[in-house]
Amino acid sequence: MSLLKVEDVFKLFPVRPDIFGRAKKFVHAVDGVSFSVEEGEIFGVIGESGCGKTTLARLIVGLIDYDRGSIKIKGEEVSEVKRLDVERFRRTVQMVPQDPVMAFNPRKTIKHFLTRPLLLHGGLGREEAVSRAHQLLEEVSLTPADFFLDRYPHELSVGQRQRVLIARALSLNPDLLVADEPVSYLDVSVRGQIINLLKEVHKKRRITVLLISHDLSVVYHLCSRIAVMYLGKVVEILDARDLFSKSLHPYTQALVSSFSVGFGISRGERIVLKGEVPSPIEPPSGCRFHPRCSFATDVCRKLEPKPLFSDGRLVACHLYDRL
Amino acid sequence: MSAEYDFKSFLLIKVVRSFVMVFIILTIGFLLIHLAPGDPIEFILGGAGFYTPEFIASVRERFGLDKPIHEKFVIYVLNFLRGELGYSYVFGLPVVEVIAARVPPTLLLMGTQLVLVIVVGSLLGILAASRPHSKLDYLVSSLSVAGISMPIFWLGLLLIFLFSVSLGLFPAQGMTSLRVTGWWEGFLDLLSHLFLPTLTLFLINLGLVTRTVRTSMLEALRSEFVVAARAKGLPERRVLFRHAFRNSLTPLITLIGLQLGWLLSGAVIVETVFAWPGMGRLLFTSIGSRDYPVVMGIFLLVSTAVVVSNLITELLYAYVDPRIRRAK
Amino acid sequence: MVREFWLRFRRNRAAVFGVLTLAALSLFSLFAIAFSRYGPFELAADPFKPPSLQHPFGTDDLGRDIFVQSAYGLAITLMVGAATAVLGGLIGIIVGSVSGYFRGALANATTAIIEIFQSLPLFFLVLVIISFFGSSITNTILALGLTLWASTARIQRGQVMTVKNLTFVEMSKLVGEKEYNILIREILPNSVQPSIVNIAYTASIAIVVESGLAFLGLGDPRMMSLGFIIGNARLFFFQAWWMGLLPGILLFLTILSLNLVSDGLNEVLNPRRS
Amino acid sequence: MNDAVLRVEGLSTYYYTDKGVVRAVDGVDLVVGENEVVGVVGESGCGKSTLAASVMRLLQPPAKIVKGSIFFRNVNLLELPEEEMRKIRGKKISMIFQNPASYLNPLLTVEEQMVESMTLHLRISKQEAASRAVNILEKLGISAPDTVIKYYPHQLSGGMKQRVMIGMAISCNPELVLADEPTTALDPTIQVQILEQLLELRKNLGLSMVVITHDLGVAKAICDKIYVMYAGKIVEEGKVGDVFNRPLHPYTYGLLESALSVYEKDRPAKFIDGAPPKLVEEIKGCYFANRCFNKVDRCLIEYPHPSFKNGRKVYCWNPVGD
Repeated sequence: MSLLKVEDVFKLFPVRPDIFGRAKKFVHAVDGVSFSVEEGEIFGVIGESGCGKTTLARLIVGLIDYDRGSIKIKGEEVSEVKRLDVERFRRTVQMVPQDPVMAFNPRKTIKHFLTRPLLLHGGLGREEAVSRAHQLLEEVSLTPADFFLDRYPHELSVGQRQRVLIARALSLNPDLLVADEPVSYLDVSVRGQIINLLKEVHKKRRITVLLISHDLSVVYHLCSRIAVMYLGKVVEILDARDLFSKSLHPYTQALVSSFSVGFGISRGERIVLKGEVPSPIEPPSGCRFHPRCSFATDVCRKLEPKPLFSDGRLVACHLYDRL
Repeated sequence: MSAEYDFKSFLLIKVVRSFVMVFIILTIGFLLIHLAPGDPIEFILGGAGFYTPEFIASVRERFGLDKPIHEKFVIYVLNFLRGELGYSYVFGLPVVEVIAARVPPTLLLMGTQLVLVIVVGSLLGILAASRPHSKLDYLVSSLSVAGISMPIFWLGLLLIFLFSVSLGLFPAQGMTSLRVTGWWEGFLDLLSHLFLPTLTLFLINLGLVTRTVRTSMLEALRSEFVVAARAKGLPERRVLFRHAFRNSLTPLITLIGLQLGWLLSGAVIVETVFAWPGMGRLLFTSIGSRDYPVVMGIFLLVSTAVVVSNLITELLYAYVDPRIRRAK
Repeated sequence: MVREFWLRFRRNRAAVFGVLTLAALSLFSLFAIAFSRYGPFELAADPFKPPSLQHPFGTDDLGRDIFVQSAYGLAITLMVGAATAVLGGLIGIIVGSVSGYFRGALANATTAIIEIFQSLPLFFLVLVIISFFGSSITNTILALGLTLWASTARIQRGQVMTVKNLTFVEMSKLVGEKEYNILIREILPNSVQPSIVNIAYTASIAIVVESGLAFLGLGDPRMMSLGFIIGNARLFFFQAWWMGLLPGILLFLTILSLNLVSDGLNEVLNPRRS
Repeated sequence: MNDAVLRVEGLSTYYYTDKGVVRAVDGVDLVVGENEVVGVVGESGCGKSTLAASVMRLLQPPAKIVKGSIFFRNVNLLELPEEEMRKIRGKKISMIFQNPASYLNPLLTVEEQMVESMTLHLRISKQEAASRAVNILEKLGISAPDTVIKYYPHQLSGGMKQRVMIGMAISCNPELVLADEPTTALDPTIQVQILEQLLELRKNLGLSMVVITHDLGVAKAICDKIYVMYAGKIVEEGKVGDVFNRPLHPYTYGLLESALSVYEKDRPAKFIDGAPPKLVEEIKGCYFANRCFNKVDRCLIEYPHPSFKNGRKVYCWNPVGD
């Protein structure tokens, strides 16, 4: 059963209102996105900056509201649960944020940071909450836990802070964990720790994870399936094992090629895309990728490709079977 | 998402806002007149005892004082738009004429002083910021904070004592001497009268400008495009002026443009100390002689001037910064 | 946190000098008032007596003791500064926080009010109010407090708008923290520092305005004020230099110390500088 | 030795902060030969950017060069008067920065910013400089360069800004270009474009370059020689193929493992335990010893002397694979 089902979701942000505050233009941040995440899987979303992946994460955890479409977690509409039973909603889905520096109130200790959600929900007393926090720190291998409970965030390294953020997200035993770029602030030599921790947590808790990242290697390593986003749309969904060798969409191929530059992991010529990502305020007609695609034809310029399914994967490209 | 406006709307918003501001200031003036103890006719005529009852009645009618309050307000606003602010009780003339005669001396004083302060203050600020923590920087910074902390009237008195009483170099009172012949002598006479009040205002505001420029320059000099400019091998002077100073202009414009009211209040005191025949001195004497129409008139005029200068400031921002001007 | 603040503040020698001077000035004024043999308006000796052991600051045109006058004036000056700072500071922080945190009509209205008050020529408004409603110390403090809050509010508003978008505030929302808790516990403690700096600056502005009014003869006639003493001295400057000089130094020192303390606070508290 | 474009010897740059002296660059040796692209690779805080700023003498207090020499064509830059150094900056040695958005002056047009160094260093007229600028931008793959040149930086996309930065850097035909994280702030598909551009420039102009990066892939793609930096010191140097295929220093080894292991799905990701030392502390022995899997007793006592092997150099008592 799918734990998370995203169907045709739209989120537009108004820009440059006129003097009466009416917006004439919109950033098409998330523009008709659909996918579903099975229970217990780690599902990845990749894309470059401005493709809408972070907005998508914020929509799913309910930090912002979607304009149209439907997001269901365990069969329940997010907008509904959020309105009717916000307590339960918070216990259903939690997030690990991107920036481990700004995610902490600099004036509060780790103890406060970890016990606060437990005190707000779950009806625990102070002492119980502290002992839960203790366990959580041990779960993310921050030991001795007592030492870390009394620290202020700035006394911890970036990697340690990232562990605390994971612990906090797990504190309410959510069914779905959304991790937004969990390792992008970390140096290469310590990234592996957090990657392994996420894997471990996933395995032990059987928790479903939505992993958002611009880093292909991380997504490849951790996920079972991957959605590739470009300018607010999902252009391809594929099995992670196919990412480096069997992707169908020309954008995915270019992304793969540019990411593994130097390491020679991708086969064949390095693909250099022309031009840059167009503005999400006025996305191109037809296929959004056509101005940068070297295969683009007239159809691509005029007609938006319908997402096609084949062998359980999705690709939104007019030409995928001809490439 | 923060609201970004295109430049035309931006302009329009600012102009509309300025009109609203003037309207609000008028309302405040109206409320003050009507809330203050005493008959509002006094605010228009001054002491009512000098006029015949018929005349008072006619003025009452003209200013709609016999009408209900909202009509009074409309008449008041319309009068303002026509430039009718009542009559000065002391001078027996329309307030507008009384004030208009006093505007040029104030403009002369403020203008001279502002030009000097902006030039010298900017240079000192740039100099101090280009050598942070040097002796020069400490000296400039200390003098700035001392200047800002100096009560303006006290400084004026000290300067009078020094230049006028002890050294006998410059006159301490007024704008012109009585017996002067020829335009050249007249000009020199004016300059010598201008010296002390200008110096007083200059010294006070110099600290303000220097500090502002120093702080914003320090920030600009820390920015990465300054590093890039240095990496291009540009001479330090060019880095300072073309790259850093241009980028640190906004706070200076803010200081001058948005603090006009504050700068003018210094002028009131200085004009009083040096008996300079400007608006500030007029305000002071009018308060003393309870010439309410003039007091209110000056308040409205100064407030409107401040609103206009705020508007000009916004336009200057756009002139300095293409990111505002060229927002597509 | 307090300890850390003090350790950093202590390094700014000028600011420490400011704190010490303010303390010394307050003590001076308290003791001088407590032990003075005359009131500020009382005729103590012959007119125009230069400073002596008997009358350290000399006497004025009526024979009043300027030392005693200055002590009273200083007390009033400090009080006006403190009262305005508290009144204006509270209004500023509350209005600024509301206008920065909430969205919609409430935010728009408060923002407009802040803008209006910011572009009113404060000194002139206070002048008009006082000349229409009479000069009393309460009127002065009220007029100052009710107009000097706007800059604080604008700063507070900007800070709140920055801080409320920081990730840690979202993190609180994510675990279901209540709105007022977020505003009071998360945002306020992390946004109020620049406002505190500004409040310290408004205290010195209040003192400048109050002394200016008193100098012009628009102060409270029942209260001695440093500005009033200097205003009075102005008429006799040629024959009795001491009448204005020493009170002027006191006034200058007060404003200077306040500004130095504000600068010190700015260095320690303003996030943009560290 | 004498054909080296740049020769850094025993360079130390310290930051004199309230919390103590930070030894950001600590006795670094580095040589850049004619037409050579040299990579300096390391993680955040290892001192690689300070190294670049030191070569350009662009350091601001509290940073200070305390020791060493920087020979550019056999002239010690550290002994030049500031005025002479200024003539080298932008003309003989130029720099490309990490974040083009903040390194371009927001208030000047692209043209104004490009022209000023050319009129200064090449002594040509403004018109000439402007048309040269258009030419350069065109070569860098900007379409409609005569329009773009009138733009302000905020009107350009990230990739365009970086092209303009590069254009500025090469506008006076420099002999050496220092590129400090030239692709880090850009999206992957744009990174590739910029890398291609740099490779092409190198081919066409015969540039000597120092590329400072934390991205091993970037270093591998464009460098001839690699210096690996850790905690303010160079720990290993060698030809790019050698270093990447057979790293000698345990840190290099761990770094490569960490980066590459993520590309393999079925084994745990590798990482290096612990954190780099704080550079204010006095450290005995090898700076990497506390994180090293290969350490021997000597590592904790004495900082390793360099050992040489087939034209490679490593600072380690017990190199990997010995």
